[in-house]
Amino acid sequence: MIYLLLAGVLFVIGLHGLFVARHLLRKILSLNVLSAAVFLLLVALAREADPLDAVPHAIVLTGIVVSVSATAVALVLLVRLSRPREDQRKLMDEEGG
Amino acid sequence: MGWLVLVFDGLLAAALIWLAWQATHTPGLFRSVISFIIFGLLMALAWVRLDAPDIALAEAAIGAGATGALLLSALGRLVATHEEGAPWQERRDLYFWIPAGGALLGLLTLAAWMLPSPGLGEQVQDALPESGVQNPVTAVLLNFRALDTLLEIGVLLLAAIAIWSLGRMPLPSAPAVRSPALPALGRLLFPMFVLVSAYLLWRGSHAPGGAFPAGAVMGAGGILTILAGAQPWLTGSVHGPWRMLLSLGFAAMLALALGVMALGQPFFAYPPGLAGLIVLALELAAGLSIAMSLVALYLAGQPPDHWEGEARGE
Amino acid sequence: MSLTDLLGGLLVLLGMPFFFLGTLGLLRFPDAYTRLHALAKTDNVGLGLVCLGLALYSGSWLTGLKLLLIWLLMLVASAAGAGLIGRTAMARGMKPWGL
Amino acid sequence: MSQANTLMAVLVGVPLVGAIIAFVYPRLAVSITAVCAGVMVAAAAGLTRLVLSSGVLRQDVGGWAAPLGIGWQVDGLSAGLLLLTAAVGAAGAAHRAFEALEQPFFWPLWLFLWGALNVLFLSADLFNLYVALEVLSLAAVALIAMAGGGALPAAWRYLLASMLGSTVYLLGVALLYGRYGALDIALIADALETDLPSALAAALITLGLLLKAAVFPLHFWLPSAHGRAPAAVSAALSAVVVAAAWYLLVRLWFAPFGAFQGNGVGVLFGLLGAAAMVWGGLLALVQHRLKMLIAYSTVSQFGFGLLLLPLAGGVGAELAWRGAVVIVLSHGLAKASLFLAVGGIARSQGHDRLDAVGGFGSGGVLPWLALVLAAASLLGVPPTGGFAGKWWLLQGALAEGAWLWVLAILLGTLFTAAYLSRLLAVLLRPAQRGPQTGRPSPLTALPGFVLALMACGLGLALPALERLLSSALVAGGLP
Amino acid sequence: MTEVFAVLVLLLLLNIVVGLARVLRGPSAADRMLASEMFSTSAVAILLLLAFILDSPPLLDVALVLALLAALAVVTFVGRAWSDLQSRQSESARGMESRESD
Repeated sequence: MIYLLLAGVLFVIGLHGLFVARHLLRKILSLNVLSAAVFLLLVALAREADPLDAVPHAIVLTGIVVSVSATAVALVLLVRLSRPREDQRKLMDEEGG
Repeated sequence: MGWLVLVFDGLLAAALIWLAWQATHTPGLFRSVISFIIFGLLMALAWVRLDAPDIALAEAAIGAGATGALLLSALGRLVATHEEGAPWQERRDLYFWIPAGGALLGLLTLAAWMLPSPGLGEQVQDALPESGVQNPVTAVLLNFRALDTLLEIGVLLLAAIAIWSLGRMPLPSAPAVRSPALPALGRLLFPMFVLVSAYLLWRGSHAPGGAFPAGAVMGAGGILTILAGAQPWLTGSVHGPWRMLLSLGFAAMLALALGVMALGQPFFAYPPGLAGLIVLALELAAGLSIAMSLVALYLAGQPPDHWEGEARGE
Repeated sequence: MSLTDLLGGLLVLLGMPFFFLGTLGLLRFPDAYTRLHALAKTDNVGLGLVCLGLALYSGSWLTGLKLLLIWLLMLVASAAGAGLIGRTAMARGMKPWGL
Repeated sequence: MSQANTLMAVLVGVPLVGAIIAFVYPRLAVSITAVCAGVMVAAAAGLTRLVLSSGVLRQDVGGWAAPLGIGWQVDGLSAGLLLLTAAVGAAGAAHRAFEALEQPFFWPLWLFLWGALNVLFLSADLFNLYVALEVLSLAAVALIAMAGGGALPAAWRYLLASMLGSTVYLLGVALLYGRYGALDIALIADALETDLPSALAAALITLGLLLKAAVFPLHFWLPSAHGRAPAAVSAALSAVVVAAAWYLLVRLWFAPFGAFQGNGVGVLFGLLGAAAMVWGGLLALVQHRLKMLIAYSTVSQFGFGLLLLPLAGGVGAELAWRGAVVIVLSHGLAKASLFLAVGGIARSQGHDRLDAVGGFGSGGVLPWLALVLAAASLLGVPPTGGFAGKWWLLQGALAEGAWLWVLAILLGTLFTAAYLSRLLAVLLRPAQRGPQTGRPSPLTALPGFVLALMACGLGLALPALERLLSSALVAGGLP
Repeated sequence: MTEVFAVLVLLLLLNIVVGLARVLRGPSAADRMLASEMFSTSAVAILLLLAFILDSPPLLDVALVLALLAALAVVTFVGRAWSDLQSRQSESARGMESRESD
């Protein structure tokens, strides 16, 4: 089945991207591609089952929400990391109050 | 019609692979982000092809909508987005990656091919009448595996707390051009967002839909209205209602999970006969919290206690 | 096959060329402004025809209403998007082609 | 509704409810955390008693039995780790409360971390474990980043490593689900066959967990994260979070993946463990900061835990099992105590550079006492918990005649002695008054000291430990 | 009729794939954003047709959500991402006009 192969290819692309990408934003994108590949595998497998299996669908829905949350935290961390030091200190000061 | 399906799948797979490659391996951060957004869009089509309309709905709302907004606004906030040189390091490790990646791919596909995937379809079908809903996915999410969902809503709340703990909201870079169309767009579309998410919430018990897509659509609506220049009525203040709304879904599920124990039920076991009602109430609370969390994630920091002046950034 | 079915199918078919024309414009037109112009109109006409055709084909009022709503939403999004992109591009000093 | 169910529900529900209250009403945060800590220590102790009296406990969440629903399962191992979590969680919270830092978000994050750990030790469902791992990582990342400055890159690396780890883990889970149509560990263990998909799934899940446990070649993220985080957070991360990943590894390799044991996999784990001991020990020897030294020591100490896997199949299995678990428990107590003590010392001195930090008594006597006691347990001086653990593990290895692992244990102990002697050298210096303004409350050092006492006292509770960790109280049994 | 629709779905997907060339070539951020907007229109059309081919009404809801959220990406782009990107992208945009005016 094409989608199983697709999941595999996406997984490898995401893994490679995660390890070799220079920019951190791209690492976040790679992680997202990676998790999309896993979700794809789960759902493609669910389709083979008879009757259609709802558990992987629910699992993937949970996984999507979890991965969005992680992505959001990673993005904010990334933005804080990329600020020039001066700016970062200002942010830190604000944090206290 | 078999060949049509095959060609469709092949094209879709090729496009997805190409987009994934674009998103992770080619120069130009903006191009990567756009590629990833389109990747999400096409993933929604892939879910449809795999008979997973629930996931397609969530992907359309969260993947293509909210993640796109998150990525784009983060991109705008990155100060040092200049990328020098190649997007990835030297190619010397290609000698490692081509065989290693190929082997992994081969193993994975072979293993996946061999799987009998017995699945739990029958068990879900059998237990469905007791779950209080007709949509099997909703039944799994909010009844059979409700603990997962509790933790998942916890993750959303946690992400919002984590982001707030990282500091104050960065000043938004206001749109360079104040277009009169923008506020009008916000006013026009906001009722639609409310309507559609209410519809999805209601659909959830018997058809694809439910708290997740509904909350995501509502959250996207909130983001859009903020972008359109609306003053958020929620503040980061301790006394404001936002913290409560953020925790509402999580608190409701926890209260229920622990509350049924007072009735002599085990943890998270719905009293018989009330399951349908409980699931509906949980969906409502969860949907609201999901929407609130998405807006909080979008704002990328603890919002100010008072919006006047501080947040406008001008 | 009833007449409305046939008519619906025909309308859907009729909508297709607009999509291709839009893509052609997207690929061949020289700058962002002209591409904007190509896309904002043709694609939505195409989608409108598809929606209309499918509404006829379905023969249900409710579905028809939903299809109409989808089309209107896409129209709003595309109009607002095109306006915003064009306006912002102009303000940012991106020169239109030929000027 | 049984007592077990109530206790488990309390362990999961109370910290999460506390997290909500601490978030919505920051004023109440400290007091609610104190209440939660008390309740959870009591619940963990109650659950342990219940396990001792009635054996392995199993409950279905929501009344849905596996494979449809999620199961909770408590045996001697998970009870021990729940107790450890409660002790470290309470001590860390107390330390933080006495520090009186103005960071209201610390409390909900701390309680989330605690709740996720409890779920982890209770759950017997592979996907539920995934979600719990994600909650754990996100809370940990936010807590690390709280230190600001140099902790941000450390938090970033930690986030990336743990997201990668969980995705790889989830891929393995997906394969297992496709193969057996179940997510419950016990059900999978019953059905497991040694075919390619299962082997690949085992490899992927193990890889993901090794990344999270920071086992030797995959430890790159740990030292900076643990070395830069606030003291209480470092304590929890080093003592319990790493132990959680180790716990899952052991749990999975004992029950479902036990079928793959013997094909040299155990040896591989043992070699990884030995390498971790040596490498972590070497790097701990060259660190310039106290906290970094202790962080690298975590990499080194978890090598001992991994030695359990090559020894599991043989005649010394029960001894090795008991030894490894006691090492992990006493390491948790000692390491948390070390981090709390060093945190106090660093605060009073304004830094934690090894070459400039003052000797015994600078910044109060109590943290130094804690440091000495914890170091003694870590090294394995009799009669501490660390000694008991190493002794049992060594006896297990001797009983099997596994000389390689005997050598590894001795070598690891040697390295521990070597880097801990650097602490000793600091100890003998004259005390210094730090440049600090506003002395931290002397109470700050108390939680760390209590933990150090517990680490040593573990050696006196051997009969109880022996019973708790007897093979009868291992879910799925010893292989 | 569904066979005809199926062919149309394929053509629309092909349309997207061909349009990807614009994402590749850019050159300005606005061009890429436009292309992505075009894709959501096509994806909506595909979903509508699939809803009829597969006789699966939920797909209409998916299309509805896509249509509703189509505006979000563009507005975020104009409102947030472009403001900082622009200073860098405008140079390349000018560069492209000379390149592309052949």
